[in-house]
Amino acid sequence: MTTFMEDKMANGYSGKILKVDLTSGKIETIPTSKYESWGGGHGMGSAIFWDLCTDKTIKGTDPGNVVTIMTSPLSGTLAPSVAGRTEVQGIGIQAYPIGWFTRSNFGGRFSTQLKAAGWDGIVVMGKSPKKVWLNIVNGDVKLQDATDLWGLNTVETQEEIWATVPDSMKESGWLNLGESRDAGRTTQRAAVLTTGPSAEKFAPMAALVHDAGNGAGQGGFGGVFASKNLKAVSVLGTGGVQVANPDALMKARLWAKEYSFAGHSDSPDKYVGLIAFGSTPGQALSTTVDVAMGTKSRPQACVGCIRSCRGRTDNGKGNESSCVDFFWYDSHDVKAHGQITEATPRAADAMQAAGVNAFALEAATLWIEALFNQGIMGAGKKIDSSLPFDRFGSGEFAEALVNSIITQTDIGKELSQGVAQAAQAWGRLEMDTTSGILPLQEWGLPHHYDARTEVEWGYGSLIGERDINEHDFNWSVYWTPTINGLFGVTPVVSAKRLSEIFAKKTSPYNDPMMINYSDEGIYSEAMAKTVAFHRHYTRFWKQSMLYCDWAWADFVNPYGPDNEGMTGIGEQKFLNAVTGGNMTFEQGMETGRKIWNLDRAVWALQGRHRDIEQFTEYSYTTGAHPGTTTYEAPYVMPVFENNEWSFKSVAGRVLDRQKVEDWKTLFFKLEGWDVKSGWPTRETLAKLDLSNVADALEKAGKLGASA
Amino acid sequence: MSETILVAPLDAEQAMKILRHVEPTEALEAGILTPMAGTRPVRLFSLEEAERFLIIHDGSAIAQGGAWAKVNYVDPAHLATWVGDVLGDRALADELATLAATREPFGFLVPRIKSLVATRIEEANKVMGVVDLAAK
Amino acid sequence: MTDKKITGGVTPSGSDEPGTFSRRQFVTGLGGVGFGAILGGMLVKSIILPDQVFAIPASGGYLLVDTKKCAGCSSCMLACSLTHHGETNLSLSRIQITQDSFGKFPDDITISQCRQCPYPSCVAACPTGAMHADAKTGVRTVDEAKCIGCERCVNACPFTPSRALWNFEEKHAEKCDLCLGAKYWDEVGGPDGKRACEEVCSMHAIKFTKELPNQSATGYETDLRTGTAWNDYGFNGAVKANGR
Amino acid sequence: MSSKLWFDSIIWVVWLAPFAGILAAGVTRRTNPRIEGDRVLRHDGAAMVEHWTHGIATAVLLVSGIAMGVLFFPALVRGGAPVWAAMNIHFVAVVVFLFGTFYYGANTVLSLRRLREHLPTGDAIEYTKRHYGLLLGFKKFTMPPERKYFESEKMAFIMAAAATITIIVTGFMKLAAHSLNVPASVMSIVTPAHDVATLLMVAFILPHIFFAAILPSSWPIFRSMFTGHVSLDYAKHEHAGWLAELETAQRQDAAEETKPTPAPKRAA
Repeated sequence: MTTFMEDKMANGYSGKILKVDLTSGKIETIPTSKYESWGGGHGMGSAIFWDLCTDKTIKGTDPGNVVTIMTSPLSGTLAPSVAGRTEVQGIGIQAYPIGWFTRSNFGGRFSTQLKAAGWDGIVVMGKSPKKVWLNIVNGDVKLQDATDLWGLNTVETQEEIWATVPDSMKESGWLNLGESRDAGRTTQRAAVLTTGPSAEKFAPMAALVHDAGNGAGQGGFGGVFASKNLKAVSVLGTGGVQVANPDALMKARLWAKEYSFAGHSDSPDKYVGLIAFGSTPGQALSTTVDVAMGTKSRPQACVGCIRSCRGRTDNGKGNESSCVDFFWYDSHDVKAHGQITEATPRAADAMQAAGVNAFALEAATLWIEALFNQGIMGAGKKIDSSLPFDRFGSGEFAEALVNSIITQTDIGKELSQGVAQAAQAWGRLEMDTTSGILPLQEWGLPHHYDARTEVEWGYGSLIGERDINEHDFNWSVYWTPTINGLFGVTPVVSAKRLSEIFAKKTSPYNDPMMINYSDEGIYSEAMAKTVAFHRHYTRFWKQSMLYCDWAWADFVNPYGPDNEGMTGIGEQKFLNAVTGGNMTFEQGMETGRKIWNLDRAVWALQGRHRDIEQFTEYSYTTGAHPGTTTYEAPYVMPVFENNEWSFKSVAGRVLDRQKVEDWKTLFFKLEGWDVKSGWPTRETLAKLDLSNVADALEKAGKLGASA
Repeated sequence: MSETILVAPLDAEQAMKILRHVEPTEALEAGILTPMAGTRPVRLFSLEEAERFLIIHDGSAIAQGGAWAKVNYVDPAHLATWVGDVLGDRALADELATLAATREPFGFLVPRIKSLVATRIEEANKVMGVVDLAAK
Repeated sequence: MTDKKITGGVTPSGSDEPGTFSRRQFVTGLGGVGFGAILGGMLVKSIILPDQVFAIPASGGYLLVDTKKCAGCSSCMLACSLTHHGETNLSLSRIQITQDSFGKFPDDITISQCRQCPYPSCVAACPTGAMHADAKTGVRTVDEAKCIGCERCVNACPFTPSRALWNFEEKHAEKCDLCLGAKYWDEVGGPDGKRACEEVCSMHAIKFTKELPNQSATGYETDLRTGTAWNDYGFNGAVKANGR
Repeated sequence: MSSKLWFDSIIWVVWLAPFAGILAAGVTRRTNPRIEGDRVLRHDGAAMVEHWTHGIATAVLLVSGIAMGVLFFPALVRGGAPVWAAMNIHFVAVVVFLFGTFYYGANTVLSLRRLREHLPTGDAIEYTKRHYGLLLGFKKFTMPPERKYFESEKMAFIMAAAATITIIVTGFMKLAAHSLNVPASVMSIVTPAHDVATLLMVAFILPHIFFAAILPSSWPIFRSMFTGHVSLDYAKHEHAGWLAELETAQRQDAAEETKPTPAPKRAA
């Protein structure tokens, strides 16, 4: 079907995927070309998982689980905000009640080093008889004893591994990787992906951490690694990525630069901040909100990024942490101290070092605070805890809480098994998710953006398997209008214009009604198209080609002509420059549909059925208004009412159970799935060249009935 | 600080109630909005805390903050209700409700809410001061 | 053929063969004269002639970097190898960014760019003139065909990591040529053209100048923030603090 | 090992070597092969000097050269000191190699008969096939009488000579590039040519060592490269043609006859 390159695998790809069977210690190579039609990243990961994970109904901690760590043809290239990201997949252990086959993805420089070492990805299978770490130096792959690393935190582990570089390798400031002068040289440190201390003990909460602030959090892959007796993967390479058309790539990159803060950071008049999605460079939180601390910092970027969304500070605290890494605790800090103090970066560092999933931790922290306020948790209370609740909001408390989880002491005994699991253990799951003080929106996973107001986020997570954590729509349909609304600023892009831009950039659907978040719009077929577009777009362009979520999709961009971003033009421009192929945006979307269908098939085998695709109770009963934990202040979104577009706050809305069901039917129809079960049909799968998948579903009695 | 005299004068009991530190269950829900983080709910336990929490943001600075912009938000109507029901200060509650009813952008209301609340706190403190002297 | 008359035993060969006499004389003469000439030449060279003095023109330009502005994305490295070698390879980049993600700003990042030294040790160290100053631009660069791979230049560079590097794929030394030899990029490079690293830098942390900058222990350290909007973004990277 | 590159610091020694070789040849007096009772003098001192200087130097050049990395083969040593060591070893070998080679060359010029001994005859191809066939034991028949050098050896000689000449010419070019500004275009041909000749030389020296030293049947001749002598029996058996020449020559000596031997004619 799609052509990724003229000359098969010649450019962009290293050509081989590393397959490590931990049970036997056998190290093999899979030719990347075998999975060419999937493009890379998530697509290849899903296809490899499908082939190698024989029983897909097992638990994530079962040795049979297959974990893929994939790069893309754009990894390690100059394509903007792509090069540093790595996609991790496998059966997860965080979702509740079923640990779906899921994904997580992290930035930094791991994928760049992996490509440099000559690998397009790593497949980890089985379970090692003893504790090991995987050491990859170019073509040289070794499983090394990890007994001494096992109890170390993520910082110590990385420093230990870096320290294993012998002085004999050093030459004029370069490392010569081998006995020959031609073995390759580098000035770089190995990129290490590691778990926290004894991660198997807090498995569902355990993340994979790389450098100071990159983590694959959702899914509990740190726990999956540990269950395989794998502590870390280290990779160092001296090779390059062959580029089909270097001049085109260079020119495309300079073109993209003009679409970002990067191209204008020296001209204040051109700086637009809010309006451009992800255009703001990174700052240590302390510098943005606590000048009193006087912390100086720099924006810091993953390899090849034009956004630089993180920061590093002059006290080294909170380095590279951003988003939830910081914000899981800052509000508690503010409450306790009236402003952000060192407690916030300290909390971020404690979480990163422990390798605990910040997303789950944030929800847990809000919840236990509520339980404490209600007198249910604390010293001598129903849920007894000796954590220093009197110091809630302090660095000490944050560290004590994180520590209780990684040592399974105090309330950490239950929390270490997951938030929903802890609620179950304390007999509060029903109660607290209904009241909303424990906002687990779907699959026992924390509420992020609100399904009741911003449905594309909720629907995507529900029909999918995790909190989508995809901000491309969110930025333009929620944040920009909301912040503008709060300060009476006339938006640069009107609601009408916004609908036009989205219509133009959401091929193949191109429906202006796709961003109609009115009470009718959220249940409309247009919204089904929105979710389908989003699922297909992200599955291919963001999770397979690995375009970063904090930069892509680029719908609205004040630096672009008529405020239009790069999406629809940029994605394939970079891919084709690298591979020499002739992909169109639509071919990418179609491949995304194929990948999305394969994932859906795996979930069907795992027990997915439309009947269990339900948001948690509060989404249908409690509006997001002051007084609920999921309180989102004015939620201003584009709506099309009485034949005109406007921005309007839809906060406080609850979902109508029946209308959600009807919407699901519309969506399944659009996807060509069985509306009764939500399972893919043979027709749909066959069209996508997935007849073998249809056979497997049929065999398991999970094949959707054709309409 | 504005010298506006509010509708109803205060007696010591009311003043004490206005200045009190409420129970966790009675806390005022607020939130911190940051595009990079979503909205983090915040519980405020006294009128003073609420006044301190409300920051007079400069819209352009917020816009420049972009992903890192940080808005401390308290729903004006919700604040009015809370002041009335929890603190029992009907007078202040009505004033706040009137402001909220204008449905002007939050950013425009904050300065007025802040000074209103600050004034009320100041008055309450005065009253308490007087009472203290009398007690001696 | 002359030496038909082969005789056993020790032959004072030649002596009894008129034909070979002149030949032997010629051979002996040639050897002797050549031997003498070279020895003599050496003597003259070492005694009479003074040591050769290096007269290297100044480079037509220099790269300035501001490590406080650098975001560590390494795009300059990728662009350097892309435009020079057609592949994105950190190991073949002539500018090197090294960083410690756990480090403290500003020491967490180092930019190692070639300084186009006024007195280039790399050029002086090259035994074949492969490492030379370009005749037109004065840019210190490598004539790859002439490189014998002794790596004297790599070793001679006074900075760490060495700015002259060993291209282990093509087997020759290479260094920053200000993009004179960026053959995979349809742009004119060099002092009067464009430099890939400078063009691609998202943070404007690399700048080109034709004025010889002041040397410092860490390179041509420059403040590329002051006078720009930089501090208004809240990094406080340069002078004043500014969050709001 | 010092970080000084001798190719750089004492490059003149290399230029000196060939003339030293020529000069040495000029003052050398040779001894011709002859039968001495039950043994036969095969190589005189000069021959052994020629052979061993050239041979050992070649071996060292190949090892040190390849260690630095040839064509697409990665280097065997690390950068810095190890490479400089390899280069200086290469330097010493170059000097010895040039001395030996030019010493041989000059000696050959002095008596072309010695060159002719090395040049193949019409039988070369056929003899060579048979010769190696026999050695490797897949051909069975008796070789016709061979003279001083097997036809097979003569073939190898041509190849070695070609490789040697290429290596010397390109080597001198590389050397010249240290002092003169040789155009890069020229060097971009010279260097690969030097490398190709290297591989050619490997292709010659490995079989040569195998057939001339490792194979038991060649041990007597191998020994003669140190002692100068072979046994009469061996000569009879392996080099009947050559022995015949010597006998004739010596008989002529004794008898003062002047009948020309048939051998040179054939070779001419």
